Amino acid sequence: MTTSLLDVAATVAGRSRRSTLARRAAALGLVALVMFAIVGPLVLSDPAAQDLSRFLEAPTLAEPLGRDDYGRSVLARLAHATRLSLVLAALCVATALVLGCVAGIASAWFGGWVDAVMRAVSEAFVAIPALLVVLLVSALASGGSLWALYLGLALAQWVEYFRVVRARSGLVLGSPAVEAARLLELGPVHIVRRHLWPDLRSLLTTLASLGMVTSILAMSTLGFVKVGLQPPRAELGLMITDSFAFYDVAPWMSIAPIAVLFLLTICFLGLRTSEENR
Amino acid sequence: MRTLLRARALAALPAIVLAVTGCAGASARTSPTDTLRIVGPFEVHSLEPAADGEVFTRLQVTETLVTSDLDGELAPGLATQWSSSSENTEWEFELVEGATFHDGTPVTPESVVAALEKAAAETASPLAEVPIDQIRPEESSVAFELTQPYLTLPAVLTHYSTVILAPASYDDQGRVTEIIGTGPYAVKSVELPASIQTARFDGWRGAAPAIENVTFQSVGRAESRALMAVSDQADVVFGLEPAGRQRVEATDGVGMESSLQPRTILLKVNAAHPVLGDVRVRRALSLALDREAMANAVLREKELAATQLLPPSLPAWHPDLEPLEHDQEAARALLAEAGWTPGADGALQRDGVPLTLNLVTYPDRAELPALATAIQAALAEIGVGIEVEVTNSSEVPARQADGSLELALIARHFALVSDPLVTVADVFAPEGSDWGVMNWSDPAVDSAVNALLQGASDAEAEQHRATIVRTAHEQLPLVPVAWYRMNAAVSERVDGFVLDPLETTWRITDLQWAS
Amino acid sequence: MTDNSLAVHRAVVRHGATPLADVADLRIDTGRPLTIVGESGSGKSLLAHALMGTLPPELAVEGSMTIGSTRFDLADRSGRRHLWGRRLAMLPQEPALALDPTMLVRGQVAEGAPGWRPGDVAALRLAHEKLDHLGLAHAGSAYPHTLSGGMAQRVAYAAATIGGARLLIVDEPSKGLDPGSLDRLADLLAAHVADGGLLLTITHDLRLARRLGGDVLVMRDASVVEAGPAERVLTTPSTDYTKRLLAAEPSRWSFPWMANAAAADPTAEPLVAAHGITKSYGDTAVFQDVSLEIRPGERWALTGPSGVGKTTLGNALLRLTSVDRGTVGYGDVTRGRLQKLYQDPALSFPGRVPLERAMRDVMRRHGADEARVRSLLGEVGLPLEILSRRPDQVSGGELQRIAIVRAMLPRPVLIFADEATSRLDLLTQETTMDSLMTEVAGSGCALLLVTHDPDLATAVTDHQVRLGQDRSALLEPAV
Amino acid sequence: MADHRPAVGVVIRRSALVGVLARRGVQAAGVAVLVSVLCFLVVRSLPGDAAYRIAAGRYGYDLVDQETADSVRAELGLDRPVWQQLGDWLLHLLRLDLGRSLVTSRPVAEEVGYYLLGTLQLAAVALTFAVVLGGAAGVLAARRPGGIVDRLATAWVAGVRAVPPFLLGLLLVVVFSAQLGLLPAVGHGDASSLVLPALTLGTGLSGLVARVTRDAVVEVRQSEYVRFAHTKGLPERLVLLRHVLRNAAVVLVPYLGVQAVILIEGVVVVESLFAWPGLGHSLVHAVFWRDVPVLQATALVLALLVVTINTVVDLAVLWLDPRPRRLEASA
Repeated sequence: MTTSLLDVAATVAGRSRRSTLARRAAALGLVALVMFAIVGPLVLSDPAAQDLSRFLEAPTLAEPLGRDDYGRSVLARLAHATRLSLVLAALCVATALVLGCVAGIASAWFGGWVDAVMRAVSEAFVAIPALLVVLLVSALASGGSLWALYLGLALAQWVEYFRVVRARSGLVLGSPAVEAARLLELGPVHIVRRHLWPDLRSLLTTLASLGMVTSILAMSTLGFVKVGLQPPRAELGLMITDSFAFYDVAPWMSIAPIAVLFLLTICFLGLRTSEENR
Repeated sequence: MRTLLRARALAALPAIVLAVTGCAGASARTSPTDTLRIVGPFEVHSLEPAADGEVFTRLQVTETLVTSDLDGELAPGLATQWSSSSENTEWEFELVEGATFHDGTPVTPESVVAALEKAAAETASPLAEVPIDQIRPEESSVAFELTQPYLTLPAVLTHYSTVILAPASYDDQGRVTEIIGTGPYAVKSVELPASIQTARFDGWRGAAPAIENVTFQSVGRAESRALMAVSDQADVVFGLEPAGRQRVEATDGVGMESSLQPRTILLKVNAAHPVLGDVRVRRALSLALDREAMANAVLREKELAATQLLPPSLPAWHPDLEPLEHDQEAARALLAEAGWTPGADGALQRDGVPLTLNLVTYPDRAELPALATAIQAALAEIGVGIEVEVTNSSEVPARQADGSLELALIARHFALVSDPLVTVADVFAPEGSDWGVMNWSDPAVDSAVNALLQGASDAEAEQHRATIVRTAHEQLPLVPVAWYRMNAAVSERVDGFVLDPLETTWRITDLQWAS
Repeated sequence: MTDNSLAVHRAVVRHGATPLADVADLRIDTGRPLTIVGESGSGKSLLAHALMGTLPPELAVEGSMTIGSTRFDLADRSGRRHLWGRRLAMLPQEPALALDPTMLVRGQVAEGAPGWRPGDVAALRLAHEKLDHLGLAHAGSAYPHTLSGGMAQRVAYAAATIGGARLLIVDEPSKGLDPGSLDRLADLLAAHVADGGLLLTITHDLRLARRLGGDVLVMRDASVVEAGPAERVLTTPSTDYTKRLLAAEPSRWSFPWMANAAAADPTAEPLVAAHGITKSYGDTAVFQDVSLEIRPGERWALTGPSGVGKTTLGNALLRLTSVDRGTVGYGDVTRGRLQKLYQDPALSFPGRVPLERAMRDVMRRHGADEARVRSLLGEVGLPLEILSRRPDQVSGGELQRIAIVRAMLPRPVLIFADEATSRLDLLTQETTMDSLMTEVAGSGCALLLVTHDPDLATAVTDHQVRLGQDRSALLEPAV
Repeated sequence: MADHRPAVGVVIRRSALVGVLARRGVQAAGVAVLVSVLCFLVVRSLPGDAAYRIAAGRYGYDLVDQETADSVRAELGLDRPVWQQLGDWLLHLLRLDLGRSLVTSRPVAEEVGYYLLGTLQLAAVALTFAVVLGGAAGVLAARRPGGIVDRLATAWVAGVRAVPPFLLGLLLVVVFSAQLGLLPAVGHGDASSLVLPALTLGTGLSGLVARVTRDAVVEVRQSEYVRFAHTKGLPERLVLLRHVLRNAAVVLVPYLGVQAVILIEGVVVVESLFAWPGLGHSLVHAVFWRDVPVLQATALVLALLVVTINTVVDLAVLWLDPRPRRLEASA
């Protein structure tokens, strides 16, 4: 007993020191990207403004990331794309999280037929390919509206949260601690505040940051298969896809969005707590 | 034990990777010496001639009665000659001697009639438009009896939907289950939707072609096609985008071939639209477009900027006209004249209603969404808001039918059959055309088209053609944006490659391996 | 063979600069087993692992040991690997966890045979013989999760000794074992000694130490307090610590609250009345047709071998578990005043919030002020300040006492203590039980104690329900 | 006597098996109906006139006009009431007749079967690659948690997780096809064309597999039964093979199931990039062209594939781990 305790304590200490450092760096990187996404679109030029005479212009001091194949400012487009990715991903995650959380806790709390119905719905959702959901919703809304993308991604994600929250809440609610709280008649508020929430918090932080990554990547991926947004809206995936044709003549067009995408995801991945990095 | 295990695992991994890449490398590197590898953008979804028949004609597997030469003139196909009588209501096509299908059965007038009747029953085929009374097998020819004169029947018979397939090609419900054609190449295998393999048909009536085997592969992404061209994974690659063309030109061992196509990228305008009905607005939109810059940036070729409706490659339809030009001031003035004035934010408005239009286009040709984006930006500069909608191509006829179309950016091919007149007549049909004018007609154009269809003589015909093009030029029911150059990357392993502007066939029989 | 003795020369285990175990010299000879007893944290398990060579790398070891005529440096951990299973074997703690849950028992025993390699038929036969010898022939083709604790212990014994090792180290074998299983294990160990084996046993169970005989080593705070023949050390100890240790055995308890037992009124209205309750999981019955009435102030024990459903029955009486048949009825004053103490107190508190915050919710709900909590904590020997810590920062015994305080706040009429002290060593068990019973006696509430320790049951309660393997319940009313 | 307990064990496992199959069977049936009806209704309410779309898919956009659309409409009976068309489809489904594609007129079963094969081929190779590479890396990393291999593996995991598959595919194409000329960029047919798409899918997955394997192996290695296996005298290699891998697989297999599902859905991107004919390709085209029978069949196949994978996972866990409680977890 003693030995295994020491064992665990030592590794956890070493790990968490490293991971706090990593998390701090990740948070810093994210703040920088968020600032770029907020300030960029305010101060930079119109991302849709073309200057066809200056297509594929190399980076200069005035235009540090160069121009794309329509002579548009890559920097301005990048700022808008980053903002779009962040805002849309945050909305998707928030929606899916709230939906999944409420459903998951309700399912674990009430059990019985509530749980049965919720599980049936979630199992059906799991079996329906997420791609199909996104495709259909975005086809339904036609014209590449942001709403369709948002709805599609949120619908495709909530099950994940539901399943995790339900499983974890089930464990917490079935624990001796909650049994004791019930015997002490401490009421549902106590159970949520002292038991469920402290337990779910770090899990949800991890899930949410992973969800951000998933959403951002999914959006860019949809951009790649030309489902989702319509030109001239700047989106990271579309920018990367469009720039690929010019990877050898205008590498700045590819590198900038790839770097932002990579940084965004890496930072969100870095935000996760050390013990739950799946 | 520990080290043993680790060593084994470490050794195994690269070995697996190497084995996989190694065997793959062998097959990718060595280009097969007897197989011509063609790559194109379009998928083959069906064996039905009316659907995806063009690929088999291009691969010279199937043949039509009449075909066209490089100048777009009619040329003998399965028919050696043709003639008409009684005011073009009776046509007779003399079949070539010694033609056999790939299954070895001879081409008989009966089998030709059977194939043509199937085509005529297919709404999508231009043959369905021909007022056919009956098609009759003669001794060594087929005869058409028409209910009305139809001058351009031979041109219609160049269309790929009218290919002659062997009776064994069809199942009992008349569906094509196998392509058994008459051309110099026979199908070896078809894997819908992406690949076709053919081999030289030894029983062909003509001289045996030099190339033994041909593969066709459909690759949807232009950047992938460009990669295949530069890394020697294909011998002929169609449909490259500007960046890909640039890369091909910079690569040794492969070159670009191109040819101006009788195709125009144009803005189809709803002429009954409350805003667009005003010819001044249409002209203003046209003036706002910097076609040269667009052609330069998007198509990478200034010369493709359209100066009038039809390209110079159709000289008969390319009269001497004042070129369409770019003039933002003139555009603003015209719009002001029509009552559209800039509001506080610079956007044009009339009676408080902003000038915003919906523009539909489709992604089948990569240039279209790109040009739509450029048009959107150009019109934004003079204060016209455009909402671009990249959607399915069928939205154009669908919205034409329900009248909701405003602007559509389309690419119109003017020589689907070898004589552009057939298409022009359709484009300017007074009742409107799905891929032509909408809610626009002009008596002068109508009578000119009719006169041409009746078979007007040379000088008169030239006059009529000029009338049509000039009227369209002034009224702008269709706003030309750019012409179209088709291109192909061709490996230096291949000699004798010629691009047919009508893309009737890829002329594989003319190719040889470079020595 | 030459393995007829084991000698250890000055073995020291350290974490950083802190010594965790420091034993000068010890010797085991054939026919004379050595047993190390002591409370948890005394370093006795570490010593066993140091001899085996299985200490975690963070811990430093010094010293040496001699098996037969071969000397080994304890600091060289891997130097003894080739002895494992052949000359040096260890019977692990918690045998249920020491068996691979995904593998049939037979294979797990067989793989310990000398020179075993996959597909070894002779080893399988040997394993079968070994199991058969232990009365477990049928268990060979079973999965570990179907075995009872005692059976798992014997399977582990078979697997540990099939390799023919003479020296057997046994680490806390009594954890969670009921007396019957413990007896059988003691017989096995004695047989090992009788066959000429060397035996080193680590335990906090003095009964086991007594059964094994030989020499006894008492450890406390990393060092040896007392050593000598078992019959002397365990009957007439010379040090205070050993004396206290012996006195902490429930059979020797003597507390004021023990006299209070008769105070209960046998005619009072029952707090809990169960009639003919039956419970089964799937096809397996847990208990059948049990009837039981608990009146105010009564002290009941639920005893029986592990795994017979004592806890389930207790939970059923508290209506924490539904029953398949029968009824459980409560008197009028019972609502909200039935409390429970858990086997692992750490799991009965919200793990991620300070104790104080969890406690304040209880105080608010049940109208208890800080003074009452302070005095209750004082009664169980804890300062109020301890509440500022989180559950994982408090020792098991302390936390169980905090749980007792928490349970007392709603002024309960019945406390259900579910193996509440079975994870604690003797001294802590004594303190904790004393705290609990002082409160129980002081408030006059009833007690339902689940335990597999009959001595504890006898010491604390005056009514017993003994659950048998045959799913029946035998009521033994007041002594 | 000797066979008493195992007999019980076998009965329990058999009943668990039947339970799994029954539950998954019900799920499959429910999902089939749900997916069919849902697809049908959604496609019917999609904007745009289906007849035009179908005509465009059939004949190419140059030849679509009102007349062809009308003839398509009449031919396919698109003007019938929606419920009638839906009823037709369900009735045919009961007879295992998936109908013909509206666009290509080929039997849907044949067409979707072809795409399914492509997807399965790609997914299987990618999964194998991921398991071999990721599993080996995970086991190596777990030998010394916090060691150099472990840290490299962690970096690798984060790196591949942060790169979307299409980007990875593009990079692989640029390196292996364009620069080195080793592998074909696109295509379908010979083994070499499978390498890049499988590599693209497998690389992303291998990181995750490595992570899960590592965590599972670390946990299992710390377990009492692995320690006991050591002190029994079993050599390290055999402990790994007999105890560690099997128990780690209990954790890994359900995870791989989830990943296989994601993989099959995610294949569309790779299919698009490498011109690989698969279900994603079929799905995108079917939505684009309003090819309802193909769409329904593809969605159905995808959904049933998901159910099948989950069933296989359930059975695999049942086989790997006889403990009854695990079943709940993998549901």
